[in-house]
This record gives sequence, structure tokens and C-alpha cells, in this order.
Amino acid sequence: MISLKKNFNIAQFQSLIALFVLCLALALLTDNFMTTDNFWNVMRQISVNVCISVGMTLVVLTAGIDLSVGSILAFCGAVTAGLLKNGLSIPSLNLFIGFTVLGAIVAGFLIGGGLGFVNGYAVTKFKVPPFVATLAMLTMARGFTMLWTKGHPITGLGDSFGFLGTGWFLGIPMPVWISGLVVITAVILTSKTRFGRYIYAIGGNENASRLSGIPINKVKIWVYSIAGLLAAVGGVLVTARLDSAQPNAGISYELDAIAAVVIGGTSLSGGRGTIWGTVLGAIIIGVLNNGLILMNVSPFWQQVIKGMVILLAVIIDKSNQKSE
Amino acid sequence: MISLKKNFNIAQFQSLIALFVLCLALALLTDNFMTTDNFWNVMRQISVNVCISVGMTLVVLTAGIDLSVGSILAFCGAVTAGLLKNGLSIPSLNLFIGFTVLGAIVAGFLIGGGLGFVNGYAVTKFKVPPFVATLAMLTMARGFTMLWTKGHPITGLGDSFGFLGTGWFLGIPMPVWISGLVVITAVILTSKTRFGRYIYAIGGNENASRLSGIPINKVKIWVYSIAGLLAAVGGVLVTARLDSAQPNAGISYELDAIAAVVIGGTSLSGGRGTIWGTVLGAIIIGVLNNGLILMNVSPFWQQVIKGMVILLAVIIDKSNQKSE
Amino acid sequence: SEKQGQPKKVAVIVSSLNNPWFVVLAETAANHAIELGFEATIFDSQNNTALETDHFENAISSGYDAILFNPTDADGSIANVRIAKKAEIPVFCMDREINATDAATSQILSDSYAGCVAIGKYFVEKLNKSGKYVEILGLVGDNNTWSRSKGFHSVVDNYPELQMVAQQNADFDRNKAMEVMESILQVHPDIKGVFCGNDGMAMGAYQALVAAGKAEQVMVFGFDGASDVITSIEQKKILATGMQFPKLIARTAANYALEYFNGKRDFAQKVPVTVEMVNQENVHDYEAYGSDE
Amino acid sequence: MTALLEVKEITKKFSGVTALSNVNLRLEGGKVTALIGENGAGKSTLLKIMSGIYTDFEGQILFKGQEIKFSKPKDAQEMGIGIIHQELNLIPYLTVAQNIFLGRELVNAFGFLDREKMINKTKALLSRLKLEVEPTALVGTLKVGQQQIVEIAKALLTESEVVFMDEPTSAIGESEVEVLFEIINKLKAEGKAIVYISHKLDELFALADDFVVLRDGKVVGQGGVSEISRAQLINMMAGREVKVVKKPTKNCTEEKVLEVKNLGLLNPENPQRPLLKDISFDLCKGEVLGVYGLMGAGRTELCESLFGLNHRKLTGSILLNGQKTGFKSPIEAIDAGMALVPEDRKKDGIVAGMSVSKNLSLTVIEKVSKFGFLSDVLHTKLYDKHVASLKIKVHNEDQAIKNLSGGNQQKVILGKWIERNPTVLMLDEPTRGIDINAKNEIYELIARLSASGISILVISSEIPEILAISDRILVMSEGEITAEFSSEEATETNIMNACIPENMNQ
Ligand SMILES: Nc1ncnc2c1ncn2[C@@H]1O[C@H](COP(=O)(O)OP(=O)(O)OP(=O)(O)O)[C@@H](O)[C@H]1O
Ligand SMILES: Nc1ncnc2c1ncn2[C@@H]1O[C@H](COP(=O)(O)OP(=O)(O)OP(=O)(O)O)[C@@H](O)[C@H]1O
Ligand SMILES: O[C@@H]1[C@H](O)[C@H](O)CO[C@H]1O
Ligand SMILES: [Mg+2]
Ligand SMILES: [Mg+2]
Repeated sequence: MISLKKNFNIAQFQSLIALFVLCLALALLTDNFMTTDNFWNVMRQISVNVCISVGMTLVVLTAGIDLSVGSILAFCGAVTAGLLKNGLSIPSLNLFIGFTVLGAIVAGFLIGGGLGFVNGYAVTKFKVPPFVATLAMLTMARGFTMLWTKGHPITGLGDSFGFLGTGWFLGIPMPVWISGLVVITAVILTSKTRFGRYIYAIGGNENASRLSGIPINKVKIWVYSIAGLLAAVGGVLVTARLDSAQPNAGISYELDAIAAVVIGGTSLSGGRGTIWGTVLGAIIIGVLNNGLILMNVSPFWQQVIKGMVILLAVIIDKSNQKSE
Repeated sequence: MISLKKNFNIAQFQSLIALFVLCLALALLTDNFMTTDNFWNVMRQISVNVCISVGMTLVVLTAGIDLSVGSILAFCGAVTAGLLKNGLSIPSLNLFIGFTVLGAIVAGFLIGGGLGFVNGYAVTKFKVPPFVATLAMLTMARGFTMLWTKGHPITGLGDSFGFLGTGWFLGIPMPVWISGLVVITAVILTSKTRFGRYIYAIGGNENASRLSGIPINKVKIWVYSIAGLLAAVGGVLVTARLDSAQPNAGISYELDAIAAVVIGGTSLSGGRGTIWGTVLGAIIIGVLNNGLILMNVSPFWQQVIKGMVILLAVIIDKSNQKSE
Repeated sequence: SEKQGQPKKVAVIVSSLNNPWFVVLAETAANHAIELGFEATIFDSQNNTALETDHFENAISSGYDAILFNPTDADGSIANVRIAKKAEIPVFCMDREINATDAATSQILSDSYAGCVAIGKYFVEKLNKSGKYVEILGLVGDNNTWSRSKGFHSVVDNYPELQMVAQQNADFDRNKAMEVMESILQVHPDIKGVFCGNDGMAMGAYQALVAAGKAEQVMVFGFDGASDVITSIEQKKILATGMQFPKLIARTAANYALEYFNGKRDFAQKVPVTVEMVNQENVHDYEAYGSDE
Repeated sequence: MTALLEVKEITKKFSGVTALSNVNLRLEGGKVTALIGENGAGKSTLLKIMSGIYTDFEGQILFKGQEIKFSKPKDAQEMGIGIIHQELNLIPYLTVAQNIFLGRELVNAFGFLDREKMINKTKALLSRLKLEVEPTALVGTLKVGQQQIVEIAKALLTESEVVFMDEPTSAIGESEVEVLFEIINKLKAEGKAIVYISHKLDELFALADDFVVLRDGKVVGQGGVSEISRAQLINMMAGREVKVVKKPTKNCTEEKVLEVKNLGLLNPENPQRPLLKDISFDLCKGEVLGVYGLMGAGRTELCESLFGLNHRKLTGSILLNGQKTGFKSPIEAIDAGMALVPEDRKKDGIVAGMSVSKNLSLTVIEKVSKFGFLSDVLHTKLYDKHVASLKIKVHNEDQAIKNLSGGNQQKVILGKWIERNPTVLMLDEPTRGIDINAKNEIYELIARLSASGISILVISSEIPEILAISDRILVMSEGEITAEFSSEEATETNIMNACIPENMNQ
């Protein structure tokens, strides 16, 4: 059997305590935090961020960053919705292709993976710093989304597609199943496979990894492609939940994802961190968002508080690492 | 005399050629690009980005990053506008303080520098990664802006204040004077002073710098404070141009600033780059924005093209560095 | 600057294209301008008043003859309109007003405040003057957010039995509105109504209510007249929305530009285009974004 | 007999600098070839070409008579060429076992990593190398010397037919060196070809069969080790006569400049075992005090503690010129007249991308400023002065320091401290990885500086070196001073005896 326990380290322990304190406070301050209903609420709400953050974690572990996830999410959601609703017609060839739900989703995933691949290619083959390559993609993919949707949402996508966003299976919401699957796969990938080991090695010391014969570029291209793919998964989830692909979906989602990664104890300089940590980070952010609304905190203050929480989480984490 | 020539290197040369090609293309493709009027337009339009990007350059040279500049810009603009218009009244003390234009601007600058100082403090004393510290500030300062303005713009700030944004002096628009002053000061600072040398050394090798007796923390705190101050300068410019402080001013300005820095050939890993490069980067972005509009490119395509230009600029720059 | 034989150039400067409502406004304005024989270009201000300034300057220096303008901000945009005025280029405001009467040539306005007064009245009636409700705001830095909120509250706040149990922002975003609503429902499962600052958020809130099995219990009110919401009102899912007429507004603005070129100067400063309340009774008289004629 | 590996007419240029020109080399099975040369002679470059790291060069590589072209390091690895790099190439956040198997992980039938098996194999390897660390320990927590042994283990994991060793002993103590030599001899007996680079000539004479001397990228001599003398070898390397200077000893009669009393340094990870314990010694004006010890003895920590680092964890007292100090940072230490040339040049010494003249002026920035502004003229003056007096080999003042060889980088770092005219100069392994010629220049420099009244604390892991330069020698072991000798008393044997801890691996 695969033991997942070993990946829990001090940083996660830290975050766990933070989460616990947060939950305790909310349980005391509000009546409705500690209900099953609200639990699934929070879990469902974070599922998109979890998918994106898992991809982000992989990228950050290689000492990279991916700013384009929000735009890729929007574009893939729109592509899936568009293909599902209108199919693909190429008038010049007099061709029309209809899409099943699965077909449309696969197409969305391929586009997500493909755009991620472009990120990875720019980063490795052209040595463009990840920040810049994915910043360019952020802009471009948003442009593609606008071009594809002409600025209008694509709505009315049918119940079987909507089930992915709003349905329940065995008492658990579908988005939670999907993000859970993503998490488990990523945990195994990072802790139990060569590929995962290489991700850590590259982030830990790229030069040494190269000299050890690790195919740096290949690994990185895969990592960015996976991040793109997971953004597409997020895009499908958002679209299915809303029964509508919004052209402005996913704006600034990269910041939430990075916050989850960082609160979860992954180092932005690469090589250190875990998927579990990121999941915890995402839960903390989700609980915080939920709690601030449950407590009806003014929207103005919410931003100030969220900023402070990010800062505090990292300061506590750092001071712990120092005394290690 | 101070020789500024020495700071021009290959990377700038690169950018200069790119700019030249861009201008040539626009001159051929449009009627209105090559007019004095349009020249001052572009210069005035980039002046805010230039101020911010200069601060960003300093931060990036120390191997940091500052995501909070847009929010700081908004907050400082709002503070200046608010103090100018309404003064400061502390009812509990039965105190009212009126502000002159100069006083309000100085207050805005102090707040900008102060928030920058907080960034620097978090980065140095609490070892929070710059990305995270300034991400938290991005959120918090936006919250402060909303709290201060209650979400409403502050308008009607008077002609003498407005002159800073819309006036001309000796045939040159005021914003261009101000950003020009910022640039010249920064060029001298980085290339001709001990402080500047320390910035490069820290970005080049922080350990070696510490062991050489360079006051790392002090230098970094100053750098973030200056970046905050320059964001405030940008905030005053924006506010003066509009005669109105907008609560949602400056959103995503950090990305434009980083783009300018990177297109200008400054390395995101620190230690390499120049202010002139950044200015060129900002001009390229400004000319591009202007040119795309002059050429009547659809707004959706504009995003795609801008993304591509960022990517291309950096790829060309990189391939040049390699062959150096 | 009179260029003989050349078609007139019209700039459509719009506050944002990140929202279908504005896309409709901008595209209708541009297309109608082209139908009238002009050249037309759309400028996207991305909700950024400073970028709007850039657009004005660029439009002026590249020889546009008129500006069809959807301002980012009632106060902040005044300076921009004045730039055009100084360059003797007519500006026709669309949808949103600027707080100056001596700058624009004419303002064809959709009155958010009055529209929301009407919705507020309907809201009071439908909730029977009592009960808990929720308000979902748009972008908190946006002046439309507040004119709508204020219009609504100018009516609703007169009924002390109507209790606003939560007021949260969702940035005019459908997904965010859904998530906010999901959380609010945890604390306040017993609300009777939701007022949303635009239709996108109304759809999001509605989706959350469906998921929580409360779609029957809670009445949703939106604002805009977007296609989803019109359909939803027909299907008795959503109670009402404030129909703005972006297409009508846009076409009027383009027509005014034509009249201006033909020599007319005495335009009314403010031309209100009433926001009409669309509810389940009268929805059949409307289509998305108003009728095409 | 065909050579196992042969290179022909290898030429390699780095943006103008010719690192190798027309180098030919034959490696036969069952032989150890010593590759010798001054800093910057091109030794590492040659190994990097033969192991697939540099793929852009002129010339041919033949493996068992077949011409081959590597496109990446892995190609060479798979062909059976193993290399221990001069720089440590380990991933700090991975464990010892993970590092050793990096790029060659063992997987089980399902394609998942076989942790158990890798750990067991690592255990076996480590015990062969007599290194007692846990396979699951993070490499970042190991001492430099231990890391170097892990690096060696990594190269020994696969049964390579050709093994390159680029200064494998620069960070390890004598007993580890012995273990390594045993292993090399065994590999030799198995018919493997070995190339060994070291600046420690004794090692080469003890180990090598053949030698190849490189100078300025050219082969200037080769043959059997038995046929050449030490002096001839040195002459060949340097291109002229070199003699090791032994400076006259000086007795500590003058005033005490530095007094260290009962210095202790807490170990936050293990409070029972402090990093420094009860350290007391004096340093006189103009004296050279050598500190010897095996890896991990705590010498680096001692220097760093005196330099204002670790101040929160320090106990005891430090007096400089009779004044009690409590430096909270290197800045304060430097202001009071301390200077430190750190052990790890690349990590702590140079600002790699900066020019030589900017690196030189880093500690004396006020001296190259006029009216508060930096002056190019003064930079050039400073540069000219030190390039001449320290014999730094450099093209021009704007050359990036990273493009200098190690020895010349070290001279620049020395220069930036000499310019401050410190009271106490601490040198941590000042000649690590530096060729004999440059070494001698540094020895001369140390003598010159001490004669001028600077007190010098020098750490070294080479007994001959410490004997040659010190007036007095301290020996450290496990954070404590275990012996003190005057330079007359000190011998290799009594120093070695004093430095062996109870249990080396703990
Ligand atoms: N990446 C590089 N870029 C430019 N020049 C280089 C580079 N690597 C090495 N050199 C130059 O090539 C020459 C040979 O360097 P190399 O590292 O092979 O010397 P070495 O004999 O191994 O020296 P040492 O004994 O100091 O390790 C030197 O002049 C060095 O400055
Ligand atoms: N990175 C580290 N993490 C944990 N402990 C360390 C680390 N580096 C050194 N130590 C501890 O500090 C002690 C002293 O190490 P130090 O590097 O100062 O020794 P040294 O005598 O300078 O040896 P070397 O010749 O390797 O430089 C060691 O016993 C070790 O336990
Ligand atoms: O009318 C528009 C739309 O309602 C949009 O949803 C928000 O901004 C308003 O100006
Ligand atoms: Mg070497
Ligand atoms: Mg040491």
C-alpha cells in the first residue's frame, strides 16, 4: 500500500493548527459554520482552486510560477461549452462536427494541456522566465477567450454536463470527487514516481539535476502542461457549476492558487513542499472566505483581513522553519 | 560630469532596435503615429508606468518583486485627493487639519513609502518571500482604498493640483517632467552611488554581500520603500490627470510594470539590468498600445498581440544574451 | 480638420468588455455607426479611468470625428470628456452619466437609480413588506454599484420589517455570486428575497438557490435585461430585472453623431432612456437587451 | 591495446577565451591518470567534455575505438562514464539515498519508486565508504565533507568503466581520503580507467600511474608518474621554478589583538551537542594562527561566530584590542577591523555576475567614491593596484569575476579585504582547489600581511600547508580545541592524533 503519511511535515502541521484555530473561532463566532451542509459548501467552493493549485504546486516545486491558469481556465471552459452547445463548423470545408459531453470536455482538456505546453516550451527552449512566459499567456489566453466567445457567455449546456458541477455521488458533491481524484493522483505522482522525484530535484538544484542526467526540459514541459490541463479541469468545473461559460471567468485565480501553495508551506524558490500542504492552504482560504461571509464582514474589510492572513500564515511558517 | 553612456548595454541595444522597428512599422502603416501630438500622447501615457516600473526595477534588481504597486497607487492617490478635498478631521479630538496641495501630496508620498516600508520589513525581518509579502499588500492596500473612499471616487481637486497631470511646462507635459525626473534620479542612484552598487550586489549574491558588510536589510527596506513612494507618485499623477481618485485605479498595473522591466532586459533573478532598459520597455509597451489603437485592431486581438510581443521581446533578448 | 471624401471616423470608448452587457452596447454602437457610413473603432477602457484618458488622447490625435462614450466613472471621466471638448470633438455619453452638464454634447442615459427605485417598489410588494433579504453588490469601486444600491434602498429602507441580513459583493461575477450566496444561505436559510446589482450575479445567486433547494422560497431580482435573465423570468425562475436598453442607447448615440455631422448642435444635454422593469407578467413584451427596434 | 577512452584534438572556447587547444588524451583500463595543472589550466573543462556536459567543441571522442557524440550527460552515464564534479552537485532538500539514485531511481513492478531497495543499496554504499549517516538524512543537513562523500558514492553507484574525479578530496579529512584511495585501487584492479584531478601532489604520487600536465589549455607533458619528480612536475605546471616558502616563525611577544574566552555556540537542533564548546585562545599582533581539524570540527563556525554571525546563539566573550565585542552582524565586525575570506567562494565569496573591479570595491565603496558618487577613475586605480600586487590574471576590469579561475577569484576576494587593512584577517580554507603556484603566492601574501602587523587566523585541512604558514597551530575536534602547538612543536603525527574524535562518524 501507498503510505501518504510520510509527506506530512512540520509545515503542514503548522497549517493544520492554523486551520484548526480558524475553524474553532468560526464555530464559536457563528452558528452555522459547523454543519454538514456548510462543510460540503466549502469543499465544493474550493474544488476549483484545489485543481488549479495542485498544478501550481508542481510548477512552483520546479521553481517556476504559472500566472496563466485563470485565463486558461476561462478559455477551456468556453471551448468546452462552445463545442458542446454549437459544435464546430468549418464553413470553408463545409464541415460540421457535433460534440458529446465527453468529447467537448476532452477537447477543453487538450487545449488546456496544449497552452500549458506552450508555456513549458517557452520556459525551457527559449529560456523565458516562467513569470514572463505565463504572463504573456495570461494576456493571450484571455484574448482567445474573448475571440471565441465574442465577449458573451455561453449558456444552457444541458443536465448531464451540469451534473459534473452540481451533482452528488455517494453523498459527496461531484466537484469534490473530481478535485479529490486530482489530489490523490498528484500525491502519488509527486511522492511515488520518478517524475515526481525529478520535479523536486529540479527545483532543489537545477544544475545538479542536469548533471545527474535528468531531462530537465522534458520534465518542465510536462509540469506546465499538467498545470494547463488542471486549469482546464477547473474550467470545466466552473462552467458546469454555473451552467454557463463566462468570458471573464478565472480573473486573478492565479493569485488565489499561489496563496494556497504558499500558505501550504511550499517554497517559491522550489524543491520543497507537498500537495497536501497546498490542499490545506486551499481549505484555509476557502474557510476564511466562507467565514467572512457567514460573519457578514464588510467587503472592504474582507480584503484587508485576507491580506493579513496570507502574511501571518507565511510568517508563522517561516519562524517555525527557522527554529527547526 | 556623469556619464550615462556606460549603462547602455546589449540588452538595451536590442530593445532600441525593437522600438525602432515598431515605430517604423507604425509610421508606414498609419497616418497619425508620427506627429508631435501623438508623441507627447505616448510619453504622457507611459509616465505613470515609468514611475512604477522604475521602482519595480530597483526591487527586481535585488531579486525581489513588488505586486502591490497598483494598490498602493490607488490608496495614495485616494489619500492625497481625500486630504486635499476634505482635510483630515478627527472628531474624537475635535481636530480638523486642512491640507495644501503640497501637504496632501507629501502625505500621499509618505503613505506610499510607508506601505513600501512594510513590504520591505516583512521581506527582511520576517523573511517572507517578496512575492507573498507584496501579494498580501496588494490585497490589503486595495481594502484600505475601499475603506478610505467607501468605494466612491473623490473628485474636484482644483486646478493647481490638476496642473500636475494635465499642464505643460516649457513645451513638455508635466507628467513627462515628473517621470523624467524620477528616471534621472534613479539612473544616478543605480549607477553612481553606493546604494545603487549595493542593490546590484545583493541581487547578484546576497550571501557574499552580507559577508562584505553590506547592510542587506537596510538596503532592501529602502528599495521597497522607494518602490512604494514611486507608486504614490504614480497615484498622484493618475489622480491629477483625471481630477479624480478612483477606488479601483491601478488594478493589474504591477503586470505592466513587470513587463516593462523584463522587456527592458532586467533579469528577474536579480543583479542584472538598468533603469534605461526599463524606460525603453515602458516606451515599447506604450507605443504598442498606441499603435494597436491607431491601426484599429480589435480589443480582443490586442490582448493576443500584446502577449506575443512580451514573449517575443524576451525571447529575442535571451537569444542575444546567449550569443554574447 | 475636414477631410473631403473620407468617411467620418467614430470612436466607441467603452468602460469594459469584460461583461456581455457592455459588449452589446459597444458592438451595437460600432455596427450602427458603420451602417450610417462611418468608420468605427471600439476602445476598451478595462474599467480603468486612466486608460480611458489614454483612449481619448489617442482618438483625438488620430483624427476621430466623434466619440460614443460609455464612461468608467461619473466623476473621473469628466476630465476625459473635457479633453475632447477642447479638441472640438463631440462626445455622446451612453448608459452611464457624467456629473457635468457642460462637457458632453449629449448624454443618452439609462437611469440606474430610478430603475432600482422601481425594482425596490416591486421588491417591497412581492415580499409583502416584511422578511429577511440579501443584497449582492457589484464591484465595490464602481459607481453603478452604488447608484443601484442607493436607488433600491431609497425605497426598501422605509419598511422596517424588511431586514437586510447580509450585504456582500460579488464583483458583477456570476461564479462569485453563486459562492457568496451558498455561504450566506448557511447563516440565513430563511431569507425571502435577493437583490443583485446585475443579471450575471442574479443568475449565480439563483443557481446557488437551486442547489440548496430554495429556488421556490427565495425571490431573485436582477438588473440589466441580459438574455439569460429574460429567459429565466419567462420560465418563472427569476422575479424581475431592470431592463436597460443598450441597443437603443447605442443606436441613438450613433444617430446623434450623424445629426451632429449634418450640422445640428442643439442637443438635449440629457436624454433619459427609462429603465423598465421586466417581470413575469410583462416579460413577453421584451427580449434580451431590449427589443431590436 | 586500444584505449578505453580517447580524445583527439579537443579545442574548446568560451566566448573568446580558449580553455583547451588541441588536447589529446588516452585512458587505458586498470590505470589511474593524474590530470595536473594550475588553476584555469582547463582540467575541469576537459572532464566536462568527456562526460557529455559540454557538447559544443572541436575534436573527437573515441570510446573503445568507436567515435561517439554525447548530446547530454546521460549519454555518457549510460556508456559507463561516471564523474565526480569539482563543485558539489547535490539537492539539499532530498535525502542521501534520493541524491545517490537521482536520475537512476529503482522502480518496482508497478513503476513506483522502490524506496526500500534504494535505501538498502545506499546503506551498503555508505558503509563501503565508511560514512555513517542515515540514508534518509537530508543532504542539506550534512557537513560539506560528508556531502563530498555522498557525491563520491553517487559516482560509484553504477559500475562505470571510466571514472573521473575532479578534486574529490578538497573537503574531506585524511581518514576519508584513505578510504577513497582504497576504493580507487580496487576499481583499478577491476580494470577501470580513472582520471584523478587534485592540487595535492602527494595524493597523485601515492595513487597515479600516469600523469598529464595541462597549461593554458595545452598538454605540456605526460608520462609515467614513477619517472618524474615532484619538482619537475611543478615546473611543468607553472612553466618556471616554484619553491614553497616557509616563513620564519614569530613569537607572540607583542600585545594580544584578539582574546576569545570560553566561547560556546548552541546547536538549536541538538542542545546536548553544542557546535562550539569552551573555546579560548589569543591572537597576537602580526601572528599567523593556524586552525586545523577534520571536516565538521567547527572551524567555520568559529570564524563565523567571530565575524558577527550567529550572535544570538553565542556564549562566552570575545575581546578585540582589549575591548569586549558583541558584534551583531558582519557590518559591526568589519567596522571593528575584522575580515573574513569565506570557505565557499561561489556561494559566499564572489558576486558572480559583477565585474572584477566592482567585486574588489565592494568592501571599500567609500574609497572609490568622490562627492558621494562612484568614480570610474578611482575604480580603475583600485583595480590596477591589486591586479599588479596580487598578480591576478584577468583581461580587463569589466570582466565578470565568474569567468576567472578559482585561484584568481580568491585573489580578488583577498584584495577586497586587504584594501580595508583589517586588524584580524580570517581565512577559511584560502587555498581550497587552488593550484600550487597560486597557493604559494597566497602563502607569500599571508607572510607579507602578517609582517605588516595584521593578525591572521587561517583554517586549513592540509597539514603541510598549516605547518608551512603558521606561527602557532590550534587543533579542533568536535567543536573543542584539543591541542595547541607552536610551529616548532607541531608535526603531522601530533596534529593528526589531536584531531581524531572519539567517533569520527558521529
Ligand atoms: N563557463 C565558462 N565560461 C567562460 N570561461 C570559462 C567557463 N568555464 C571555464 N572557463 C575558463 O576556462 C579556463 C579553464 O577552466 P577550468 O575550470 O577547466 O580550469 P581548471 O583547470 O579546472 O581550474 P581549477 O584548478 O581552478 O579548477 C579558465 O580560464 C576559465 O576561466
Ligand atoms: N548545514 C549544516 N546543518 C547542520 N549542522 C551543520 C551544518 N553545517 C555544519 N554543521 C555542524 O556544525 C559543526 C561544525 O561545522 P563546520 O562546517 O564549522 O566545520 P569545519 O571545521 O569548518 O569543517 P569543514 O572543513 O567541513 O569546513 C559540525 O559538527 C556540524 O554538526
Ligand atoms: O449597466 C451595466 C451592467 O449592468 C453591468 O453589469 C455593470 O455595469 C453597468 O454599467
Ligand atoms: Mg577545475
Ligand atoms: Mg569549514
